[in-house]
Amino acid sequence: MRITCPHCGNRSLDEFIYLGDATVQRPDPARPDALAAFVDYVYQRENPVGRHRELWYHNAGCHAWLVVTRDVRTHEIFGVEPAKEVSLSEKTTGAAR
Amino acid sequence: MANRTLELRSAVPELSRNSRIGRQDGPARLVVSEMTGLSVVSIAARKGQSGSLQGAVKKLFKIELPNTPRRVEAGGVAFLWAGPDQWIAITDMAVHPDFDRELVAKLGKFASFTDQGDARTLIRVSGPASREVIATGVPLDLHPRAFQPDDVALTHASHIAVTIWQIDEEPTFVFAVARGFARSFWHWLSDSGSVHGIEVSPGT
Amino acid sequence: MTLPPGSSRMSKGGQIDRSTPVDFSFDGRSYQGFAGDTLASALLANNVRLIGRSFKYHRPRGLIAAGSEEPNGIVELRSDARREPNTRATMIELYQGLEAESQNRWPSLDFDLLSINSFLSPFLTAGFYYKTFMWPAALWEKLYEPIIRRAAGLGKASGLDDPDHYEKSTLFCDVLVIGSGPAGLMAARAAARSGARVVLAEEDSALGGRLLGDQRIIDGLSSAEWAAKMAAELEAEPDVRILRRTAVFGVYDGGTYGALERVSDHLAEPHHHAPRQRLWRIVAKRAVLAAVAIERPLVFGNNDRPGIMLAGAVRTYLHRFGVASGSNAIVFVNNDDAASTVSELAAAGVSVAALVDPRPVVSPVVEALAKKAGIRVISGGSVERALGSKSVSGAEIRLQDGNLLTLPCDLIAMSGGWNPSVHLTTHLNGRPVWNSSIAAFVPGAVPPGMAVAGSASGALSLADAITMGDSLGQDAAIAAGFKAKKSALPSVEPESTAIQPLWRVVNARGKSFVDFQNDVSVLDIELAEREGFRSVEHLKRYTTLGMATDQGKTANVNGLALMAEFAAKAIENVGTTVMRPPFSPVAIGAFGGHHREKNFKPTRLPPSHEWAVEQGAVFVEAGYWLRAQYYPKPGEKDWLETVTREVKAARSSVGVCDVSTLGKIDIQGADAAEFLERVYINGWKNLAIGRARYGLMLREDGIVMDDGTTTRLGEDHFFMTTTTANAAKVMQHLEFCHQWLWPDLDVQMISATEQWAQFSLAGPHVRDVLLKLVDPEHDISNAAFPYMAAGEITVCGGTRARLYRLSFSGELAFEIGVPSRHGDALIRKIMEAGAEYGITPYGTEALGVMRIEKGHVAGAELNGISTAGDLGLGRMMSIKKDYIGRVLAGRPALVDPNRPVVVGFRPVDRKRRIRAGAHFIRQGLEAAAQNDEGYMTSVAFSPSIGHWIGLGFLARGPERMGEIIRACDPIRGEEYLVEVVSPIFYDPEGEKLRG
Amino acid sequence: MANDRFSIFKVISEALGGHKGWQPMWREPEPKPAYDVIIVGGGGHGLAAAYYLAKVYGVKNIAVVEKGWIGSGNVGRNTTIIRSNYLLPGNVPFYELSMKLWEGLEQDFNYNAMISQRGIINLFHSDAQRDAYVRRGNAMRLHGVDAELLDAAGVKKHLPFLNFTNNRFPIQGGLRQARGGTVRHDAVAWGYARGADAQGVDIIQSCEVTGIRTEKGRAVGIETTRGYIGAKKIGLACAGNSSRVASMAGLNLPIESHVLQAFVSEGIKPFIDTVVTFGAGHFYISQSDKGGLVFGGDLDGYNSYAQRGNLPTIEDVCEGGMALMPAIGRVRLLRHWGGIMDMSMDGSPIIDKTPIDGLYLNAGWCYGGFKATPASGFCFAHLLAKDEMHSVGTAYRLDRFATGHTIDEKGVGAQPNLH
Repeated sequence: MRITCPHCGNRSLDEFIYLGDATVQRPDPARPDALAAFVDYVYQRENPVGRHRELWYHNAGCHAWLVVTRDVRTHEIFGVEPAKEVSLSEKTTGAAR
Repeated sequence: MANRTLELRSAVPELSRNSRIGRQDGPARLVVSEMTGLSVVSIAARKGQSGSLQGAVKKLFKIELPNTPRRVEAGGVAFLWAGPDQWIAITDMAVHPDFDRELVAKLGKFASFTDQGDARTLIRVSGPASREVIATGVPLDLHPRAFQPDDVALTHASHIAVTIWQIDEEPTFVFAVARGFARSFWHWLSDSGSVHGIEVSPGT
Repeated sequence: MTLPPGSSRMSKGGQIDRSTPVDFSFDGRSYQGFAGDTLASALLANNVRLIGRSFKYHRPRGLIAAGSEEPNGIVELRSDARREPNTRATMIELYQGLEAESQNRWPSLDFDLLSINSFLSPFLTAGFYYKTFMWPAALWEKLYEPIIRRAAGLGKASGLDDPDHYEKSTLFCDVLVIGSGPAGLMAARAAARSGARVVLAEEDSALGGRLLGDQRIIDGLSSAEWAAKMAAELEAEPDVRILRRTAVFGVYDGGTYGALERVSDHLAEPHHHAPRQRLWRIVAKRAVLAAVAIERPLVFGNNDRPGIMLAGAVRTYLHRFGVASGSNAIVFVNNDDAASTVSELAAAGVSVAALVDPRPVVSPVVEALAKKAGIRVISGGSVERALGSKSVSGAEIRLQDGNLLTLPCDLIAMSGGWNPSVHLTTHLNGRPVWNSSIAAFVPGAVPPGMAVAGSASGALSLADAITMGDSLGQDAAIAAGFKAKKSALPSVEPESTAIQPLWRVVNARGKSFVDFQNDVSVLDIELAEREGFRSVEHLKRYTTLGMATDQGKTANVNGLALMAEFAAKAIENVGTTVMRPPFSPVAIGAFGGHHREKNFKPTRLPPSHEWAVEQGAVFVEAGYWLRAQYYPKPGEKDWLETVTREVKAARSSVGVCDVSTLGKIDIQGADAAEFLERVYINGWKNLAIGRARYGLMLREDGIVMDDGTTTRLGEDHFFMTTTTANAAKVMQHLEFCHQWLWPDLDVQMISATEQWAQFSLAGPHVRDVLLKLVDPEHDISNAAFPYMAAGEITVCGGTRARLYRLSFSGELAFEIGVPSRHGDALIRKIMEAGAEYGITPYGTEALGVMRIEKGHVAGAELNGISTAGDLGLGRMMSIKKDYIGRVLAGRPALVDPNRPVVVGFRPVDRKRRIRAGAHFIRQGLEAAAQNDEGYMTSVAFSPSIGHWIGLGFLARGPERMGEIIRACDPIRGEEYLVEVVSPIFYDPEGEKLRG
Repeated sequence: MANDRFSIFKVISEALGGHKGWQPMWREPEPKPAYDVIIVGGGGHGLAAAYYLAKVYGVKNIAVVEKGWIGSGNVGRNTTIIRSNYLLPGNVPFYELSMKLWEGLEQDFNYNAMISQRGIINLFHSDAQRDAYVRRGNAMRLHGVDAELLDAAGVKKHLPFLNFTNNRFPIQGGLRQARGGTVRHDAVAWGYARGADAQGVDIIQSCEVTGIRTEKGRAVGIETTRGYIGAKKIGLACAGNSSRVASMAGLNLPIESHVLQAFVSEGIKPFIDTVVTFGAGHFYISQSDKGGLVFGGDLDGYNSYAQRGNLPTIEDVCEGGMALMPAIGRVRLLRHWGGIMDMSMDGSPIIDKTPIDGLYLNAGWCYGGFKATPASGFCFAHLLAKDEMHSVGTAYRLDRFATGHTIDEKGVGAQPNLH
């Protein structure tokens, strides 16, 4: 598999480290049901068969965290975005992940 | 040079003397030397200050800080892209012994600076076999159509994180390798290059 | 050049170099071949037909094929450490002095005792072992399994370290062409002419594919000449890279192809410094698969006898190697393509007894060929049984009228049609589809970026291969961003590839083999069907069809067709098994490349390494780092004596240790303090500039991730240290927190681990030593530079340095950092300066002893399941802020008061050695799991206290001070009593480190 | 029921009679309208559960539905190792029960699965690793499980050709479990299927579940490609696809699907007489009774349902192999493939009821599933029959992530690809 880092270009899989689902969002620790929300955030996964938005770290490259959209059946990659920009825009627009 | 009162030591003793390694007949097809005597500083733009930093650098050094993996050089200082809003600056230690402080003084408002002059070993590789040898460790397309002088890449070589850039069309490549790994890097390079014959010249 | 008597070498012809004879041996006998031969062709030329024994029945076997699909002709090549079991004779280029031996036979190939299995074959059908060997139970392990295992495998591995080396490399191109037959050559030329960067990979040593083994005319040239001309043309293109002896074995995601180049396998040994083989990772924008098709054997009685060969292979041996595979042939084929074998054999002077064609109506092509060559055609007939044992001696042919005809022969050239090599198209889960017009599977969905040309696509004629290769080569270049240029196509005469499938000869007598190497016969497939193993995967797993070293290249389609017949299904409804890479087997060493033995992983050396080597240090791996473990002195009897001396020196005078391996991260920015607040459990905003603080960070699940000290160098500048082991993980975590969780913070992080050579100096005389090094303008007195102070200084007359008043050892201690290039010089200066105090270098072992004496937790306690509370650090958890891990650290199980907590232990018998890994059981209770209350994590002999001490986790530990419990170490056969004590054994008030 | 009892007489008489008399190993029944228990997933765990449910717990009306062919999941594509050398109290008794069941399995289901207790050795390369293995070995011993500590010389006796002299991470010793070993993996599925069929269990292949029907919070049946089938109880044992099937009932699980690759070499004469794992790289290896070296390493590391992996992991595994035993350099890799792992968040399995009445879950086996097959089947059968967990598996609760009672053998936290 090859991932096109938006900063570094098209690179081999072994430059990257995988974290997991990018659609879960760290809950507000002050909310009353924080414990349940954190359990969901840390442990529960949709694990879809198909498109998956996921976090990767360009470990052997620019050290950017990336949001990769990928089909987990075919490994086809539809898009790669810098996680920082995704996060910032989600924070401004308040969009749910 | 008041701040370098202690002796400097290379991380790769094998690169400190002239030698011919591997295949002995014919001209060496790989030429390797360590680049010593350099100051290297990491630059990371402060939040929202990337534009101001670039402006200030332009004013001071007459160059545009690259926003893509490229290297620019002016007045004896080279700036290499090192990640989003990050660069490394390289210059002659004899001229800029406290380069990090110099940069903090001039640009401290816009960026954070970290001295890296001792963190990395810089190794220059050239010769007709250089692309072929490098390909045994570096998973990048270094064909002249794909990688040209002043192109920079952050990647790995034989399991070791490196920054690689090309400085001329001969071609000559430079590797910046974490100092602790430099000797393993050399082991790989010399193993892979032996079949072509390697000429080692001491650091410059 | 005269040929030895008995040779099957033709007097002329072939692409071998008759001026270069090559000596070789097989099973100890010497033979001669020519440069350009394979071991297979040279053996055939020397009339050696019996080459191996089959896996299960040990039946005599000879060559069937001429390429990598060969199932029978496999040998052990070379000797001693270079011995290569299961090597296909068809793929070995002959070199001077080559040694090969047959395998899977005893005592000899000619007389193999295990061929008795052939007579036992009624018992050895598919799956026989699942039904047997169960009675009595005890005998399986003692008797049956050892026997089965002894029969396992084919060749023998050397058992010695592989002396050759392997290389791995990455290659990028616009268009990868796989295979250099007519389609591949045309595709490569078309793509190259457009300006694309082309890689042409060919498994064989020469370009041409079947052009080399067939006799066709292209543009007036012989097919081999035309291939050579095309090869020369491609060689001249600057951006074409031709990889000969290179098999593309696998397709991976993202346009990545795995290929193996046999760099030196055609030599007796690799040239000095050269690799034996090279593993290529080819990254291609587009690929054209132009692999050959593989000819199918026909399934009839005793179809495995040596001398029964694929018709295409017979032609290849004839035309490429100048070898006649026999002197009196029967050609048994069901398709027009293979019929040319009769005329070509006849032209070469081989007598052909008959052309047997099961098709009831003779095709005009076959008729014409046979007539021209004057050969008898038996249409509507089939070979029911081959005669002979170690070599075929005749054939029983059932004629269309029902009569049986026996003809003598020493060669049966068979062809059941061609199977396109669809393997690579299936590696990304594409499934091939059935094409009834050629009676074979052709590619279905292909990997992204791949196109399939020529016979691999099912277009079996030469003309189609040329046209398709050219057009797909152009398409590939266009898709890769180039403009195609049209070229004139070479001209060839038309041909017929008509076929009528024959999956087995129904009334065959004798075993009819489908998978030769694994001895899977028609009967096995029938039995599998009867027992319900009807899915193709069940068929494969139950009968082992297609699981031999050839992965069923000649067997699978016949096997599927037979299952279809027995299950009364259409072949396309039986399905195909998934074809797994590699296409042809690849030496494990090639995947390892440079990274074996010592070079498995890079070694990371701290700045004082050379110096430590000079001191005679013993080193230890700490992750990738190599650290000095201890520094033995002459006369010391063991490590314990050395370490004890080192600890005593540090405690009584002064010691020095390289601690450069700690992770170091420069954290800057206006929000740096806020950032630390969020990643550490304790507070940071109130840390003064010039002060350091111990910090603990959790994972989000509330478990401890790492610890270390962080220093505030400026208002917006912190310098974090991490444990050696977790440096990279912490950096990654911090980047995650910043880039993903809190991108709005103004914080920058740079790893500075390698920038600083850092030495810990500890002991009562430490300040005396430092005063000689630290430049006088810096006051390092206790008042000016108290415990946990930190700052930038200069040493040795102006070298920039950082000084930290930190103590892992519990002594009065400082850590001093200089830029790494000075690390070597500084350790020498430190040793000089400390000489008068007997300064003693100490390694990780003494460091460990001192930290255990102080009750500091380290790797053994930060084990990934301990909480801050488990480490006795629960009070550090701030209640004034949120931080990573806070919420989940509050889960019931993580705050359970019964959790094991770190406490100290000392042996009741003070002379006794205690050991890590022992479990704690209350006195009076059984040493059993239900009474397990924790375990010892770290132990040391404490020179300061004079006996062994330990740290460990114990349930409710802090409440149990003074309790005597059992330390049970059954795996070492030990058990002893220990007393629960405070984990701080040494200087509990911390007076020394503050002094 | 369809199949025969295998005996030496039967084998001889069939051999002499041309094998015409063998019966199918299992029937191919049409699904009935309803069953007492339906098990979704005809893999090792599902078939074993059905077998024990019928044989031990006396449940008679059982179906196993399988979307493809039985044994097509992880039981058909693993590296065949069995062992019970676990560390944590939640795991050891369970895997030891499994080991005990393995030891009597062939006689129990009258099918030779070639269980071979040739031993397993986990190598260690540092003092810290040794201490961790001692702790583990002691935990095993305290649970009554066999464990033996070897020094380097002791390892050399079992594995003389390992690289003892020039290893990047020198071999200091190993933890050995003599009762560990290998099993012919496909035969496990076939043996259980045959045994279950003999007990009247309907094994329905090519029957894919497309929905789980619930009424008033209770699962009442499954929609399949072969129609609706009613059930009093439904057990999910479809590792690799647990999330997908559970989502049909609206459940999110603490599970990700990952790809794990496995490798087999060409057959060679017996060479490696035990199972060995490299403690400083991602590599473990054994040799099959047919002669192939069977080896593997770590996960590729990303979510995947593709049943195939990529080159970096293949290289990583072989680098580990060449670091540990450079004697295999010239042995050729014959095949590599990938399986879908049901990776749970703490690396340990789940056998529990779900929030939906009548729906039971057996999932999250990571790559420990094969060795667990008998115990998993047994415990799942117990749960399905008695509505309560068998005593050896009580830690495998679904709510343990909320309570913090996770079972994290590796201590890496909630990141499935690190387990």
